[in-house]
Amino acid sequence: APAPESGNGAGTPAAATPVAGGTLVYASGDAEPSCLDPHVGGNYPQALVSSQYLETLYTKDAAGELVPWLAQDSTVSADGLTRTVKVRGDIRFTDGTPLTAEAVKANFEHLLDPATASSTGYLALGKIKSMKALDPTTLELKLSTPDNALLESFSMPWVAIQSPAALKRSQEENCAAPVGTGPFKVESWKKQEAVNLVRNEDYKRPVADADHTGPAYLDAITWRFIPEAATRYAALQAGEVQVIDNAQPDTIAAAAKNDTIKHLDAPRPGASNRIELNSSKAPFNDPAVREAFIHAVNVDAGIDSLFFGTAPRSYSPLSSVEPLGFADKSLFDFDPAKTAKLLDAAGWSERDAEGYRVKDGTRLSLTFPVSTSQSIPAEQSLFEQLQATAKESGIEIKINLLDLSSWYGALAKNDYNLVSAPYTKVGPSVLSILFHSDSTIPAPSGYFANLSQVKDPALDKLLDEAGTISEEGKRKGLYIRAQKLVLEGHYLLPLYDQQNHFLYSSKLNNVGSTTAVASPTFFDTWLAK
Amino acid sequence: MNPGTHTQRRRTRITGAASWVLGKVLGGIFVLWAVATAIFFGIRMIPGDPAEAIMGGPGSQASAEALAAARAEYGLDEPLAVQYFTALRRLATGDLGTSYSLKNPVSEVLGELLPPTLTLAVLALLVAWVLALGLAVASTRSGRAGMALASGLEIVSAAVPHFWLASVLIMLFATALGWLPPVSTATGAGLVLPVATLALPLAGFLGQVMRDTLDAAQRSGFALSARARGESEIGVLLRHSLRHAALPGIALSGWAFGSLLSGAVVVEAIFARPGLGRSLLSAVTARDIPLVTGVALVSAAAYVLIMALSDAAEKLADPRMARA
Amino acid sequence: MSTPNPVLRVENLHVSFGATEVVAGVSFTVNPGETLALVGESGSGKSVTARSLIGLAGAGSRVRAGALQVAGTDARSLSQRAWRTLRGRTAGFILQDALTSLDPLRTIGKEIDDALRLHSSGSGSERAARVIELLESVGLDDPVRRAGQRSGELSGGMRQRALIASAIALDPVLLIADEPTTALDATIAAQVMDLLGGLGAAGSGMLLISHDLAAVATLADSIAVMQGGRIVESGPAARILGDPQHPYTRALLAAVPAGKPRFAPLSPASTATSAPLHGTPPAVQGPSGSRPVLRAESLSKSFKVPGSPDFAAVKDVGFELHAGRTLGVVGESGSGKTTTARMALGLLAPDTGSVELFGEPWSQVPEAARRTRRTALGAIYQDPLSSFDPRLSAGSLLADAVSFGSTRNPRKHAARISELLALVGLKDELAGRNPATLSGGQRQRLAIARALAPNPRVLICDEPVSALDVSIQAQVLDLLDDLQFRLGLSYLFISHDLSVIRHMSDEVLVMQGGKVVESGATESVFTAPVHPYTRTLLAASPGLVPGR
Amino acid sequence: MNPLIEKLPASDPVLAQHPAARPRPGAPVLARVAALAPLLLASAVLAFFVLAAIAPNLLAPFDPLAINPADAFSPPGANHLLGTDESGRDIYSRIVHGSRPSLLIGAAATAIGLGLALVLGTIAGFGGKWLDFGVGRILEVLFALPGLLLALVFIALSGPGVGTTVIAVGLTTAPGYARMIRAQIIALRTSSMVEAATVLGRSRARILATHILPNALAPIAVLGTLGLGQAVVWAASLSFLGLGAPPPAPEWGAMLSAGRTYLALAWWMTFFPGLAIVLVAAASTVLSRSLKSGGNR
Ligand SMILES: Nc1ncnc2c1ncn2[C@@H]1O[C@H](COP(=O)(O)OP(=O)(O)OP(=O)(O)O)[C@@H](O)[C@H]1O
Ligand SMILES: Nc1ncnc2c1ncn2[C@@H]1O[C@H](COP(=O)(O)OP(=O)(O)OP(=O)(O)O)[C@@H](O)[C@H]1O
Ligand SMILES: [Mg+2]
Ligand SMILES: [Mg+2]
Ligand code: NI
Repeated sequence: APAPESGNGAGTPAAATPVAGGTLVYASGDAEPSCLDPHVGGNYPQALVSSQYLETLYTKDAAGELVPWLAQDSTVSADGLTRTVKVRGDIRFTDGTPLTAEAVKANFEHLLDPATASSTGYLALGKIKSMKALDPTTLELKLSTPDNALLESFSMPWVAIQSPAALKRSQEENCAAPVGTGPFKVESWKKQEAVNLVRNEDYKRPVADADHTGPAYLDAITWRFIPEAATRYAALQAGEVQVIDNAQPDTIAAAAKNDTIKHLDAPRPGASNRIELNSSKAPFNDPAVREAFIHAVNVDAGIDSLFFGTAPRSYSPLSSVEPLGFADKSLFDFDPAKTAKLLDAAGWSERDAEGYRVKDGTRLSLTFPVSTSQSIPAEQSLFEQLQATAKESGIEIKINLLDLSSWYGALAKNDYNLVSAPYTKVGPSVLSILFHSDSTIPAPSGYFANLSQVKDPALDKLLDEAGTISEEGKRKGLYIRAQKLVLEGHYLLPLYDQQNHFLYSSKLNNVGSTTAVASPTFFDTWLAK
Repeated sequence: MNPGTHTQRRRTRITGAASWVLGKVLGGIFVLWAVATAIFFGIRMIPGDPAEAIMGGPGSQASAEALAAARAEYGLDEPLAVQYFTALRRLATGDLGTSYSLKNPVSEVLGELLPPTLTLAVLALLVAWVLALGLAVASTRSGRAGMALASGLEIVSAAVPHFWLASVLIMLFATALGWLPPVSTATGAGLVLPVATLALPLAGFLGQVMRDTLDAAQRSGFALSARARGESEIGVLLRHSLRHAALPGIALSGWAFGSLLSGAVVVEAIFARPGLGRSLLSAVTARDIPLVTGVALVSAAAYVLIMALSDAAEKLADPRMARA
Repeated sequence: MSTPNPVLRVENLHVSFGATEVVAGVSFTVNPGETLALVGESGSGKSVTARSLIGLAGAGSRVRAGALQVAGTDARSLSQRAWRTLRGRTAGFILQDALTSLDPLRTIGKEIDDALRLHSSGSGSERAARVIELLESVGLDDPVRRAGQRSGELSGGMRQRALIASAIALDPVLLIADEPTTALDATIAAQVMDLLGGLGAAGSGMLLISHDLAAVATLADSIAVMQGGRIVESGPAARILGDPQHPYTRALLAAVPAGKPRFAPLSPASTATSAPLHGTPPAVQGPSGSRPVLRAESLSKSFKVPGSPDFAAVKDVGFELHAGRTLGVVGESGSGKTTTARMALGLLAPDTGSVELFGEPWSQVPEAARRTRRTALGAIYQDPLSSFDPRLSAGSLLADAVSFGSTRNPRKHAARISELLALVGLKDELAGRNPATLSGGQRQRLAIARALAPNPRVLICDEPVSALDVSIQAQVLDLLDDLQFRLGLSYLFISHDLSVIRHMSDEVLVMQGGKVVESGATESVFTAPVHPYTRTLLAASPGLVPGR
Repeated sequence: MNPLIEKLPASDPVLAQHPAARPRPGAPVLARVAALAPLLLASAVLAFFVLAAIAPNLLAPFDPLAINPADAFSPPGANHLLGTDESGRDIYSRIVHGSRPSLLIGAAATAIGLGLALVLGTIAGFGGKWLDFGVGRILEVLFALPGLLLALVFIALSGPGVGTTVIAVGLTTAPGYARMIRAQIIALRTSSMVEAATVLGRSRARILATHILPNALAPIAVLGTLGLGQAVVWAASLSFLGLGAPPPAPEWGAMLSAGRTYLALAWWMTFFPGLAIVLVAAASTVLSRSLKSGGNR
């Protein structure tokens, strides 16, 4: 859903008439993807760039409603096991290949092929058992179990539809220049410098809620990678780039006072940004200690000082843009007295020389591996503040700053008590990924998504049912019950929505439309001369 | 002396040069082999499955079959010794393999990344030279206070960490004054800040050495002789002292180049400049063995080459060395 | 002294560095065609005086003068530019140290050309021709090739010639030569002196600086003797040499070893040691009949030179040194003297041949076997300072030597140390000093004391006095004489200075190009040389007999 | 322009009356003090930081770890001399408390580098032709590997942390030291001092122990002082890349790294820790240079 906007960007009707032309320079703070095809792997940086040249079967409109896009329509059988998708017949990929049911089938097969090494897309389509093109525009999917999140899955960039002819190329070639149906196409990719996108002149169909039809206004987009936040912001101020992502809270606050820079806040769907408490081992195998921890840390003070009002506190496992999200503020107040009571009761009553609580000779110490590439500095500072407030309650937190490989390594070895890991998926079904006991079973690489390691049969049952039920009202009830369960079990400490802030030059007009995963699109955007 | 001896002398000089080149080449090959070996075994000791790096990096949920397939494809299922010799055989034929994370041939990746880093390093070296010599000359001609000031400047700039300098320069020249772009471009104004970041600390180092030598040369017997001959101060400087001051600079340049490559890691990251340094950082993080090996080999080769060049330049500039 | 147009007139010259005055009221005059020699011991202010004459006294100097006239102009009011014209054109200057006075990075042709270029407007090719002409006139062979060589490729003598060529390039009316021959060996020094003499004859005035009175005697018309920044005596050369008045001048003259017989004292101050010196050699076994203490037989040594065939430094050298005697080794630089000494010391293994010490094999046995016998053999070098561990005081050095390396605490062997110090004429309190703070003569005495510590029978002295000025040299030579007399030592004495060798040795060995070209009893070799090379050497030696 | 030579009366050296000829007692003392000024300044800077490392509580008014979110980002002022950071911690106190880890890392890394170098250099310089050749090759290879790569691989091997940083920095700096120590030892080995000791009948081992190593140590002290500053800079660079001391330890590099995010908002967070690093590095250079010239004298 296009997110609420601050600033006065695309929300207000553009006073001036759009002009065509110009190149938009986008500076991303994310690591450069190793593959521009989001089928391969499947992370958010890929979603950001590929939203410019790939499109999905479904998307979300401004109101947050799921709407067909490359698809025309879709129906599901009464038992929920057969899904029929009708695709549009008037669309061609930028290599000239027409969009057909067969093409979509080829995409799904590509995603499900282990050689592609898709992770996000693969998980989203995991319930498809077989598929068949009934006619040039009709695709029939047979499912192993009913999947009421399938259309939401179809709206994610990681299952975007690419030219089947292009997919037949080697993975190396397809990674370098995927071919889709979007308003732009990949012209070249100079590693470590920029991905160059040019306008798709044959683009006729509008994206959802578009202001105009026909090709995009911009001639081209240069997609750069500038890892240093300060450099990125300086580049925006200097007019070298027009859009930056991963904007730092303090710069967002500074930009608010600056007429020439505007702000787009587009929280990601799926899970909220949270700290998970590893319930599989001591001391968090004791729910009382989990609860004590949650009341020991002062999250609000940290968010206030570090995020400059750009990140409202969350009390829910789900993002604030998820309609089915459930929040309970009362569970998360900062209350050291309560912590003390709980810990004393749980046997952590003694203190050692440094003032930390001890039980049976072991210190109440929590290991917290932090990935330097996944947590922005403000978040790392927040963790340090939590560390400081927890210390006052006699709880030691050991923050280990690790590179991504080592961080995954620590998780795979179950060498953590606290962890913060982002997960983006459209819809509440992300809860199954994060909290279903099936998700504690690691992939061959050792990776698993249920990092709080909740293994609760009641919860599993709720999640299974919510994922297959066809009745919308009941689905909502089930998901809310599931969320209550994990919140009240003190398995997680929600912090705020997954931050997705963009700053852009006021020369840019009509910035604001986003895909279902809140990655911005620039079809309507134009550059004032 | 008779002409026969002349020819003889020339012949020994030529064979001398040939054996020098041969020595350098053999030494270089040895260094490259040792670097490749060290990296090969060193990086395999790092925890983390290379197959996973191939399958999209850490946290990939690649299936067991996919991982096995990747291992087989890259020969990672063979015994280590076999892998090592295969790798060496490939390296010997100039095949650096395919990057795990970029999926491109490493030689291609390096071909793209080497020129910008070289540009940066060479420019920084040149600028450092000019600054160091300029300051040395200015200070020897401006008395005690000037010397002290120059020495202080050199010592401080040699002590400044690259990343700090980069941040300060961006704040000053890009954000506050708006004179220069904060993001590096291949050429032009975008090069100024990164080059300055690398060059200033280096200039401090070079300056300390060069100024000492320049000072010694200015006080030397030959400078006094030249003055006694009626040479002006400028003449003494240009015709005599500067050449002497340049010698230790040349000798240090090989080392300096090595340190510039390390500095490039930081500078390229901050100024978002494509290059070897930046890819080295990400390659180590991603456990991209072929790319790490490639970067290490290229920088080792660059180092060997620069050392040979500075050696040769030293011999050219200083005939005493040529005979040694 | 009162010719109307002197080329140089200096009156009441004062030069100070900071608060110390190093030249204190010096006055003299040089007339055209005349040579004035300025002599005096090291540090007496000769070089500073000379440099002040061309406005280059040095950084931080303060120069004041009652008069300073160079070729008739008052140099005291010259502008920088005018000074530059004066330097090189009016006054040529030959710097003290020929080895460092040419830029090692530039060819000598360029260096000489500079002088021409700076003062005349001749075309490049004219100047090039003049450079060759100049090099030829200073007697360099193959001047075309030499012009393209750098100072590192030239011997000391060649460098000094090149330097002279650049100083005389513009036929200056005044030539200032600061110690033009100190760095050179006798043959070459004589040639350079000849060259300078020729220039004086050509009509320009010359100021010749030296610490060696005898050396300048042949060239100078008049002599001024400097001590402590003042001229203590001056006058026509013949009078100064023949009838010196000032005690300092007398001491300088007495110190010259030339013509003094064996064991005759050279220095009035050298009687610091106890016994008065005898005029006759000690009563020890002569060369025949006794077994030699050190014997070398057909020693050869070559060195590897990268890029060329091996270089034979020593070829088939043999000698015998007998107890209580001195064997002098003389020869030009590079003739293999040091290499021979190092083989005798067992520091370098000979390629062929052998050395015997007290009739037993020495060079062929392993170092471990030599070590216990090393006490019998000591060594003294030209540069004693570099042979001392810089961290040790004089006393510690001696303690280390006395105790065979087991302690460095001078107190443990205080008696023996003061005995040694007394033996070489050093005061006890010097034991606490670091050798770097001692004077050259004191350092050499300390080196001798250390060499004597293990009671050696044989001392190998490699140029022990070459770095010292004449008066100090005289003291050290007297000391060595005295020690030989009292302790019955045998010396292998190396020097390139013929007069020193003649004064010190019983037998001599003349070396050239690694070979012994002549050997025999000192007097017979010096009075009746057989080999042509020996003859040239002798002819080149300044052969001055004071009072002649 | 002043003439090079001042005029005096022709005869009568009226020395005593000439003002400049009398020694001016004040001038040389002043000059000597001026010449010593950098050394004094450098020693004062180092003394401050060493004191800070030994007894930080003497110098620091605040707890370096105490957060106070309400007081975040206050600029330098009366209350907080050098301002506060994003969590309201006092920068000055953090710099003072950071002296210990930073200096320790620098010193330990330098010690490791020098120790390694001394072993390698001694082997090369005194172990004969083949050992020298072998060590020479090893050094060449170490030189050819970019220092940062060496450090990165090492850190990847054993996980980030203070110990790792120390070893990594030590490893990267060792070849430079080793080369210098080797040259030093070779120069000493062929010196006339050693020759004189041989003539006096001393064994090789004894000469190595009593003459060569002790004399090689003085320059090593010079190197070490210089290296301390450089090692602090190196360690800070690793911290900057997120590979240094774990939070919330007030290590200078980590402080800088955290501060640079807020460069536009709170320059003091970056400037002052950087200044501390520069001061230590520059002071150690000055000290090392004067040690060196003192040794030459
Ligand atoms: N630039 C200078 N600064 C300070 N003192 C100097 C300088 N140049 C020379 N002196 C001092 O002036 C004194 C005279 O030196 P000078 O070189 O003239 O002696 P010299 O008679 O030429 O001795 P030598 O025979 O050793 O060449 C010495 O004590 C020397 O230390
Ligand atoms: N270690 C060595 N390697 C190569 N050449 C050497 C070595 N030692 C001496 N030589 C050469 O051997 C020759 C003789 O040297 P040596 O030192 O014995 O001469 P010298 O007669 O003592 O000369 P001087 O009077 O200059 O001291 C010289 O040409 C010298 O360059
Ligand atoms: Mg002199
Ligand atoms: Mg010799
Ligand atoms: Ni010839």
